[in-house]
This record gives sequence, structure tokens and C-alpha cells, in this order.
Amino acid sequence: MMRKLLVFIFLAVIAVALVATVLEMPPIGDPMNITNNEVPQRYLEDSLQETGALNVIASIITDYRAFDTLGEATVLFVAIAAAISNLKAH
Amino acid sequence: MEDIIVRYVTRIILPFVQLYGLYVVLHGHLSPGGGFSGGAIIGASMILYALAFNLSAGSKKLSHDVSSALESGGALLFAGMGIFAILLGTNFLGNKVAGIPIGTPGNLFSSGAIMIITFGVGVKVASTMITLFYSLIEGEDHSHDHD
Amino acid sequence: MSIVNHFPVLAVVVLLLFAYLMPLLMRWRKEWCVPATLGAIGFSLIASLYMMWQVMTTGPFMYQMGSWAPPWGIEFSIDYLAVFATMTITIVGLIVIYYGTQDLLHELKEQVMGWYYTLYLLLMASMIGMVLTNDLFNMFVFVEICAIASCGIISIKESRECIEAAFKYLVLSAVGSGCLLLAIAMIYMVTGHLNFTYVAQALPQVMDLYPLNILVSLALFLVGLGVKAALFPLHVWLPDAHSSAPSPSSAVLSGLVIKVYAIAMIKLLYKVYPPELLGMAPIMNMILWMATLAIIIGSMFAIVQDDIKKMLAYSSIAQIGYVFLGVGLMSESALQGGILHIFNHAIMKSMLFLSAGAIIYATGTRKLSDLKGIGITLPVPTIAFSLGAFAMVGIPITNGFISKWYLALGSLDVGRPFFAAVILVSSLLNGIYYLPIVVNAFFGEPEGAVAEPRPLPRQMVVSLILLGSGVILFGVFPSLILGVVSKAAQSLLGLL
Amino acid sequence: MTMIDILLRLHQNSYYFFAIILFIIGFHTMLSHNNLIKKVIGMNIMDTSIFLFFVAIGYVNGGRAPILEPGVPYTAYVNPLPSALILTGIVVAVSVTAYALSLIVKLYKHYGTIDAEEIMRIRGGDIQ
Repeated sequence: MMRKLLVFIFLAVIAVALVATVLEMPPIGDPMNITNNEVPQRYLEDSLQETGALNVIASIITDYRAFDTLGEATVLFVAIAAAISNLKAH
Repeated sequence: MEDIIVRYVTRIILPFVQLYGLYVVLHGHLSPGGGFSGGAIIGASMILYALAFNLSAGSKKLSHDVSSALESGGALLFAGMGIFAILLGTNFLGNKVAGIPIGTPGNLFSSGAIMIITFGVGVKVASTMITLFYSLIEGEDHSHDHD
Repeated sequence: MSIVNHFPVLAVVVLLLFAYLMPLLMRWRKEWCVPATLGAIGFSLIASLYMMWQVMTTGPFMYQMGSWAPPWGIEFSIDYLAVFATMTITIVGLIVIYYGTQDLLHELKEQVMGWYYTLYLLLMASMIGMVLTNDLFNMFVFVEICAIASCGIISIKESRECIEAAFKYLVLSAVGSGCLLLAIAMIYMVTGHLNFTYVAQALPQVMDLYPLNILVSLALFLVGLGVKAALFPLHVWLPDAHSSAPSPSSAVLSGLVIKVYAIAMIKLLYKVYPPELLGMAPIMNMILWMATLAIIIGSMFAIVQDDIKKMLAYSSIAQIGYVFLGVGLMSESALQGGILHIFNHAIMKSMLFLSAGAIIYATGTRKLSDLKGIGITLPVPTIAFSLGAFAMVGIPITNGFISKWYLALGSLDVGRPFFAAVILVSSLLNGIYYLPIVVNAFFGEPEGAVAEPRPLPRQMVVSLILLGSGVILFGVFPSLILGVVSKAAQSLLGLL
Repeated sequence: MTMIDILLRLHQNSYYFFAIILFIIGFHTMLSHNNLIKKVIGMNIMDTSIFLFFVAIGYVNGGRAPILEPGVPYTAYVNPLPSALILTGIVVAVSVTAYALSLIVKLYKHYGTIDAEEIMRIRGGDIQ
């Protein structure tokens, strides 16, 4: 019972803090938001000439930010290495 | 599982599922999808086969050696494209700047390294799904897999 | 263009390539696994030494992936802190795995040996990537690789304690990763960038518009990286995980992995967040108090342990407190002390864990009370352990003294002698739990398994001697490493 | 800010708001359940909520999916960067889940239960 109360208080504190943050965030979908700066603009306008891919997301994950995707393939690899070594070891 | 309907339906839809997965991988640079989604579809089709028939039939189609080699191969292809760009004289993972021909946008064979990388990732994801499925389901029973 | 221009990325990618090759090697060329691992880490060591030379002579530089300019692509930033950390990681990592080639033979089953090397290489690659990267999301990816790989080298051992410890570690670090990703989302939302340099430029402009967002993101970073670095109230996973793992894993986890997250935190606090923000909220004071509690409480827990590796694990909690103490004091000498302690503690703690591993290997006992007289029958590991113990206490001519000295100087510089007192008290506490072991080991009557230990293989002895001479070398000639450390501290504080 | 303002603001940013709610639900599942599988499910809910949050950042009113068509003039597209990042995030979450499940398989084999408290009890028993 005590533990439930503690968990509840802890989560309530986090929830209040995060919801207060939501109140302050820029509105969703506004084209004037700061995230719509030169970065996605170049991705959308120039990726066709610069990478030759129609799918802009593909051009981001395998060209502009391909190193992230190498890391992502490595995450899969490390998960499988960890899982197999764990299952075989016992 | 000895269910005739499941087996029959699986046998019919399996080629289409795999073909669709291959389509999604190869058209990663043209349409929604890419290596991850396509690889997941192919991997799911193999898992479906193993579930509908039985596990040993599934591992006969794709042995542990082969799936392990494919897994390393997919990742090596990706990293190899990066090293290849270095050999061509640019920074790691360069594409057009390294002089890899990007072709006509919209064609199947276009966009240079993107297509090869997508293919490598697709192979990697498919074999990872299969390997994870088998190692989880076999648990301790891997006496035939000692190498 | 010659190959040396690409050393920043090759230091990571060569490790990854060999890790990908390892499953193939272990199927068809089993005997190549060990040389391949040593060779790959050796290559990274050469690359990081070359980068260090380059940075010290010509200054920091950037490496752009795929030749895409920063806000669009990912870049590596090779600065003083990064080369310092890369060098620490590769040197200690190479020595630990050289030791491990023998030690693992008796701790692991034969069919998982190859997977251990795979996981180890991936762990090294992710740590180097994490300290070199200059991109928030790329850092997240490396954090994840590091988290899974470090759980993997715990759960690979054949015992149920290991699996339970690894699961606890995995779940807690998954919560930490969630916090990290949420923090990155909030930063991206208000700045529109992921690159450290660009975020640092954009943050002062938007600080008045979205103060809460930025503060919450900082708090989330602190929680996310704090869980992984075992900062005091978030350390609950560490004692089990570090004490049950195989000895080389314990050494690399305690010596390197928790420090790497501290380095990521240093980069965020000093390079990304504007100093005005840190003045606005008592974040630095919070870090200081957490560090103080970590130092005191970690040492207190260590005193009551009877298991040698558990004691070392609790002492790691105290030692990570020193690093964060240096981070929180915000003075040049304290930051130097904190950064230097990363290196010194990496050497000391990996040596302590490896000598504990050697003692366990030779005698089969983990109990401190059984180790009477072991100094006579097993001189090399016991002398190494004693050296490490002296360094932990901070006795002069060992390297531990130097970093504690700088930390104390730093706390006096900013007019907070309380923290110098904390360092003094914790040295006393360290003395309470380390020195009786040393005294016992040399002036006791050996009995049981301790009297007739198994002979140690050459690899173990060589690694212990290397690390032990490092402790003395950097204690007597601290200027060897202080050059890059003071440059790193100055550039972080904007004095360079 | 009055209550109405707050509600309007939450309505405007409803994706963020519900992502936070999901985050709390996931966290609660992790903290309050002893069943290890449920903990992993809670972890997944948490991760998914963050993905929703991140992808919502990239939305632009009236924007289309960023698949270009050669020859067609530039129209409004959504911001492709968050989507591309989250693709990576999803794979990371899947990997962690797979590894966590493999650990649970082994835990069940060794302890005969997947209840966290039961495991703690068994461990406490055999150490002392």
C-alpha cells in the first residue's frame, strides 16, 4: 500500500512537470515552427539532385544520416549477439 | 500444428508475401518502405512458414550457418560501402560526392549507394528476425547447432 | 587523401567490421578470434594515439560523415576531451581483453567465447563513438549499443545471478534511454537542430521563450545518463551487475563504461547548455550533492562487504562521485581533477578487478576473510591489488593522489572547502576498507586453497604488471597526461 | 493562465499531451507490476509514447508524406527528419525487447517464475 502511494506520488510529480512543459511547447503543425528551418528544407528540395532518391526519408536514413543507420544495424547485431550468447550459455 | 487449412493457406500466400517484401526492399528509395520494413516482411514470412509447418522444416530451408552468414554479410555490405567511399577519396559513407553514379531519379537502379545499403539492411533485418525467432523458441535445445 | 585523415571514423568502424566478422570466424576459423579482437583494438589504439598527436599539434578538428556539412549530416568532433577519452578507452580495453583471453576460458562455456569477443568489440566501438560524436541522436544510438552490449557481457556467464543482474540493468537503462530520447525530442523541438554546435548556438536565443522545455530536457538528460553512470540515487543496478559478471567484464564496466556516460554528460553540460541556464537552476548544486552522497554512502556500503568484487563495485559508486564532483564545481582545477580521475580510476579499478579475478582464478575464493597470507603465495596479483588500494586511498606517488589533489584544489578555488573535507573523509573511509585487506594479505598465515594456488598464465601477469606500472608512472610523472587534460578543461570552460 | 487557456493549449497540442499520458502509463506499468513480461510491455508503451511525441514534432499542417514525384512542383511536405530518426528508434526498441525476452526465458528456466518479488525471495534465500 505504501509502495503504491509512493509510486502514485512519484508519477504525479513527473506528470505535472511534463504537462506543464506541454503547455509551453510550440503548437503542432505550425509551418512557422523553428523545426521547419533550413535542415528539412534542404532535405526536401535538394535530395533529388543530391542523392537521386524519391523517398526523402530513405535519402536521409541511408545518405545524409547514414551513420545513424549503421549504428541501428549494429544495435540489431548486438541484440542478437547478446540474446544468442545468453541462450547458449546456460 | 497439424492444421490443413493453415498449411494450405500458408503455402498459397507465402510466395506473394516474400515477393512483396523483396519489392519493398528494392523500391526503398522510390516508395514508402525500405530496408527495415521490407526485411521485416521477409523475416515474418519465414516465421510464418516455421509456425505453420514445423520448426525443423523451417530450419531446413534456412540453416543457422546461412542465416548467420547473411546477417554478418548484410552489415558488412553496409560498412563496406562506407569504406568503399573512403577508397574513392571522400569521407566515410559518401554517395554522390564519392562519384558513385546516382542514375536517373525514379528508375529502379538509381541513387547509387542508397539502394545497395537498403538491400544490405533488408538482408540483415530479415535474417536477424529469423535468428532471433529460432534462438528464442529453441531455448536450450540447440544440441544440433553446436559448431 | 591518405588513410590517416579517416582515423576518427576508422577507429569506430574497424571495430564494427571485426565484430560483424566474428560470427563467421567462430564458425569456420575459431583460432583467429583472439588475434582479430586484439588486432582491431590495437588498430583503434594506434588511431587514437595518432589523433591525440594531431590534436595536440594542430588543434581540434571535425570529421563529416559522407562529406555532408553539419546541420544536415553527422559529424565527429575530435577535440581534447574526445582524444583523451578515446585513448583511455583503447588502452584499458586492450589490456583488459588481453587478460581476458586467459581468464574467460574458465569463466565461460566454450561455445560462447566468440560471442564474448563480438560483444566486447561492439562495446568498445560504441564507447569510442559516444565520446567522438557531435550529434545528439547519434549519441543516443551509441548509448543504446553500449547499454545492450554491456548487459550482454554480464549475462553471458553461466549463473542465475548474472541473468538477474543483467535484466535489472537492462530495464533500468531502457528507462534511462527513454528519458534520453524524450530529452532529445524536446531539444529538437525548440532549436530545430541535433548537432551540438548548432544546438549550443540556438539555445541562448530560445531560452526565454521555452525555459521549462529546456530545463526539463536537462533534467531528463541528467536522469537518463545518471542511471547509466550510476550516479548516487540511481545506482541500484550496479553492485549486482558489476560483481556477478566475469572479471574482464567487471573491469571494463567499472573502469570504462560508467565513465563514458559521465563524459557524455560533461559534453552536454559544458558544450551544449548555455552557462546562463546552469546559473538559472541549481543543477550544478544538485550534481554536487548527489556526488557527495555517492562518495560517502558508496564508501560506507563498501566497508561492510565480504565479497571482494562486491566491495569493488560499491567503491565504483563512490569513485564516479569524484568525477561528478569535478564536473559540478565548475572551476578549472576541479574539472581537470574530474577528467583526470576518469583516466586514473579506469586504470586503478580495472587493475583491482583484474587482480581480484586473478585471485579468484587461482584460489577459487571470493571472500575477503579467506585471503589471509595470499601475498606470499600469489605475489603479483596481491601487489597489484595493494597498489590499486593505495591509489584508491590517494597515497602520494600513486596516480589517485594526483586527481584527488586537483579536486581538492578546485574546491578551495571556488571557496567551498566543504568538498575538500568530503574528499579527505572519503580517503579515510577508503583506507578503512582497503588497508586491512592489504595488511591481512601480507601478514597472515595462508591456509586452504590460498596456500596452494593455481599458477597464473602469462597473459594475466603481464596485464597486471602493465596496469600497475601505469599507476606508478602517472603518479610520478602526471605531466604525461596533464597536458591534454588541462587543455580539455580549458576548452570546456571556454578559456582556450 | 486560466483553465480555459490551459485546456485550449492542451487541445492544440493534444498529440504531445497524450504522448505524455502514455509515457506515464508505461512508467506506471513498469513500476507497479511484478510480472517481468508486463515490465517489458510497460517499457514498450513508454518507448512508443516517445516515438509518437517525436513524430508529432515533424507534422506540418496540410503536409504530405515526403515521397517526391519528379516533375511535380514542390508542395507542402511534413518534416522528414523526425520520421527518419524514429525509424532508428523503433529498431532500437525492438532490439531491447528481444534481448529482454531472451533474458526472461532464461530467468524462468533458472527460477521457475517470472515474478520479480518471487525471484528476489529465492535469491535472498540461497545467499544467506
